[in-house]
Amino acid sequence: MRTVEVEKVKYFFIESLPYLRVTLLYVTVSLVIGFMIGAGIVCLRKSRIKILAAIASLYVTVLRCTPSIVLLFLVYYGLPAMLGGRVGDALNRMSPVFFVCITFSLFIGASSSEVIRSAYESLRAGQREAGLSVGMTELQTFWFILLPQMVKRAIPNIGNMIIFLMKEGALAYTIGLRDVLGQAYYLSARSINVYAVDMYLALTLIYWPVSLAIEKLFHILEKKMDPAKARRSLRKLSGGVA
Amino acid sequence: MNIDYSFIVSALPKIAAFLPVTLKLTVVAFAVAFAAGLLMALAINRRIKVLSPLCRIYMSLIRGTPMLLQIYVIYNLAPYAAAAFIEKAGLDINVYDIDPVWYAYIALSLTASVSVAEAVRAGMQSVHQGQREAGLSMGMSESAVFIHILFPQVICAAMPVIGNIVVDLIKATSLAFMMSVTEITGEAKILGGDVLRYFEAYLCVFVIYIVVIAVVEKMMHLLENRMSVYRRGVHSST
Amino acid sequence: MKWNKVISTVLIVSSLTGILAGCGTDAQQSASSQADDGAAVIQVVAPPNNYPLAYTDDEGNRTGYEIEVMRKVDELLPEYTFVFNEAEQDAAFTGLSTGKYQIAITNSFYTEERAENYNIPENPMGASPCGLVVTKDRADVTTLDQASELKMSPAPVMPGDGLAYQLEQYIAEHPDAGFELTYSSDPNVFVDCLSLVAEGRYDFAFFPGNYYDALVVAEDGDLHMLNDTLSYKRTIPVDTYPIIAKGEDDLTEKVSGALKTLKDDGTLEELSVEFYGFNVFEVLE
Amino acid sequence: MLKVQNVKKSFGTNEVLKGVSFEVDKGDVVAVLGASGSGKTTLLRCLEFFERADSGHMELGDLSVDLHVHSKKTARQIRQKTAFVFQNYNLFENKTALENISLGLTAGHGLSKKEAEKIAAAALERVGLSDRADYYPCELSGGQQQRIGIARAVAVNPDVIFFDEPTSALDPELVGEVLDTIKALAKEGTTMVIITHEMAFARDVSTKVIYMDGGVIVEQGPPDVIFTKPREERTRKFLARFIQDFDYVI
Repeated sequence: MRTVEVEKVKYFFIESLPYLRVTLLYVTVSLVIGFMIGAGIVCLRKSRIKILAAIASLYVTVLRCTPSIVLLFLVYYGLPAMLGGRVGDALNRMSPVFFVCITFSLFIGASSSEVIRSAYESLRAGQREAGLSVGMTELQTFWFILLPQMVKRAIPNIGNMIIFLMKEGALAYTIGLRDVLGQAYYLSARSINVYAVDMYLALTLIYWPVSLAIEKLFHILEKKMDPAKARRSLRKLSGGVA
Repeated sequence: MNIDYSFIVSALPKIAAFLPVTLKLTVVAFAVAFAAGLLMALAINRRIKVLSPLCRIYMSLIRGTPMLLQIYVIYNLAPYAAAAFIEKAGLDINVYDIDPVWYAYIALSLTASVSVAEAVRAGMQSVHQGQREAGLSMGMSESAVFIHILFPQVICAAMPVIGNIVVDLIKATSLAFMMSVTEITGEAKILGGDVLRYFEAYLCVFVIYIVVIAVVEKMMHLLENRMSVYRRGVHSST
Repeated sequence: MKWNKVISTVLIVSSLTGILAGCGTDAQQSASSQADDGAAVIQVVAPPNNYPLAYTDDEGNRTGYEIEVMRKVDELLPEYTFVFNEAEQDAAFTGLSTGKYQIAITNSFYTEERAENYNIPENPMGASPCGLVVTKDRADVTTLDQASELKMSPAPVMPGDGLAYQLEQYIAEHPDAGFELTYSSDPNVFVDCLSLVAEGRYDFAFFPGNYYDALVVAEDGDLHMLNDTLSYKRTIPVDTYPIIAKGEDDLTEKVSGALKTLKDDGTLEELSVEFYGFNVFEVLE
Repeated sequence: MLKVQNVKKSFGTNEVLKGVSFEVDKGDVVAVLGASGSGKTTLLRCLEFFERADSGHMELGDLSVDLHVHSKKTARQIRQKTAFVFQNYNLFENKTALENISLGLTAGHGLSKKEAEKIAAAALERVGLSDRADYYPCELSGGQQQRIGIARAVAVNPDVIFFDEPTSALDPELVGEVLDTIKALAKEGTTMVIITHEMAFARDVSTKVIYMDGGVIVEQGPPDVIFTKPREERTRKFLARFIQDFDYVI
């Protein structure tokens, strides 16, 4: 087995890094759209109309079982074929990033609906009544009291989702999309994978710091979102007495 | 998109024949991951001097690197290192006789062990500190308190997340094929490759996943109900 | 409660794919839209990197034996304009059956089942030159029969590619074959099998001749250090064909005719020497 | 029976206990009174080693322990000789009422399962909850849970039982049943140290009263002295509300 060549590692690092833009693009787009879908599903599941609730919960179960490659193919190849005709051809000319975003948005839609539901359920029942009792409307209560608390509880999961999405990049490579992972594989495959070790090392140098940064960012976000808890833990250190 | 249904019908049983391999991979990898995850969670919570920072670094490394890299290190690099070491040590064990399934167990358990550790730590947060003090005040040792009181409550709190970990593990076993361990996705790729019907082959895997995951979720649900009986009580109304 | 969810899921999924199938078929014919100069645009797909058959050179333009052959075919057929796409093998063939692509060039060989699922032209576009790689101390082993008698273990192969096919054919024809096949989808397996054989992890590997020369024999080859431990014996190459979407019959006819012309006027031989370093067809006879 | 000398404890800069000493003889029922923040709970938690005191010494029967420097083993030995009843009951949520009591005996004191269950059943009988043996804490009212907490403490037959405001987390109508249980224990001669706000209970049942304020014991003595003519001004002010019921003023 060859030893690692620093020159090669540098080469992979520099050549692949610019493609991090593509990864971050589809990660953010998928998260935003995904959470919208997730919120929609949570509302659907709570709706009184039985069929809608059943379809929504079915969507979540099916998505949990779908291997990502199947959904990607269904979206990338199935969608244009299903729409057919002019729209189909237009879709066919679209770049793969568009389809990767749709696929991951559907996935995040399913997992985020679980996160939102558990965050909503963990709120103490009284919060909503309290908001209404002081004369706020349903929307104001949701916006000022319920949403901040839900976001606070959902934050750790969002961090995990981002890291999960970044790692799924290898999937996009199969339909020719070059994100940072795809570009690294492509470069390594060009030299018939002889320098796989160096490529993987370069990828670690890109992925690990980014995921550490995300973990740190969400840690700070969590603290900032919950000043009370932060203050309480501070007070505990300084000797609060029972 | 013309789906070749005849291929699906003929390939499904052949692919399903490899389900035992997938299930074995899932069960063993989960067992290893659960034990490792639990130990890591304890080490970090108890702030054990050397072990706790080590676990934290391990967890951030495993979370921060793609699964394919982890597989490459375990399947390609580890055996070479072992072979070189064995040659130097003069032993004559042939590293390459090891069945690749063992590499798959280790690779699959890495990420799962980190998720278990996180789930257990979240579970520990939800158990009231008073439970531990009550146990100690009865003269019980720390380990007795953990085994009888804390552990059951922590696991019960972590059950929903552990359910997700098992489902993710089932889907992750498809990566074992990169370590030349043929399970359902591997067989699907082989059959698909012969007749160039990859999408239909993946659909078979999808159908099998639906059934398996539905069964697993049902089991996890029953297990969770049995474990959390103390939260609902057995007598109708109090 | 859970059980009816499973059953309804399976129903939903199959009906979903049913719908896809329904409207997919008619879109099949009209897929090749009109290019600006009236010629029909044909989408050709090849894996992002399948050196030396389809890859992007350092200047960043697509080249390789199969790409250049298709460019030559495009020149011979004014009524078509070829556009090249990139996708891995499993994505490529999914795209072929959904009408996104019309031709797939993935160093694929001919089998009856494949011919039922797709259109495969009469004339091949080339041949994938293969050979047996063994350690020097077993250089006497030059054929699969010998390897089978000595119960030598083969390195893992990638499912669905030409190398795997040859071994599968051998095992199909010799049920008492001394070795079994192991598969792996790890892209690194391909080049690793040389080091694996040199290390003794496996007894022999099936490897394309041109790669072997480029990697091991050539002075500046990346695995040149294995040159004195490994020995290579070329075997009969397997014919490779472009795989064309089912129903594109006139396209298949025309491409087959063009390939025949290119074979007769020696263009294929030139490209073979250019990309493989030797004339694949000569060994074929 | 129990001697506590010069217990000091501060959390960061906030000095909570400024050297507290007191003694408890066999059969004594010591009521510890004081406003919240006076350090009463911290004192008890230090004696049970839930907090590590900065300094101080404790003697229980033949065991003597430095409250700051002590090994886990000695801490466990002390805990085996004492028992603790918590403000919010802290019953083991995953165990039934009977198991809550028997677990302390088996895992905590090494008794056999059969013997432990016999004692546990007797303890349940003592607090009048035998019919709730296989109920889980979530199925019991606050009062019932606290009485089982007491049964759990009594079952190990400790030298002394520490009570940390056993009734303040209860609804008013449930306070009575818990106080009656403690009264019954006092009558049987159980040694107890009870932090409480129930002045009437402290006056009627305790054999000694300790008034704490600002981390020190302001005054300690028999209830009939403390509740009628307390020596210290702060004690009188603290008990002022209560003393009026005796309608005579010093």
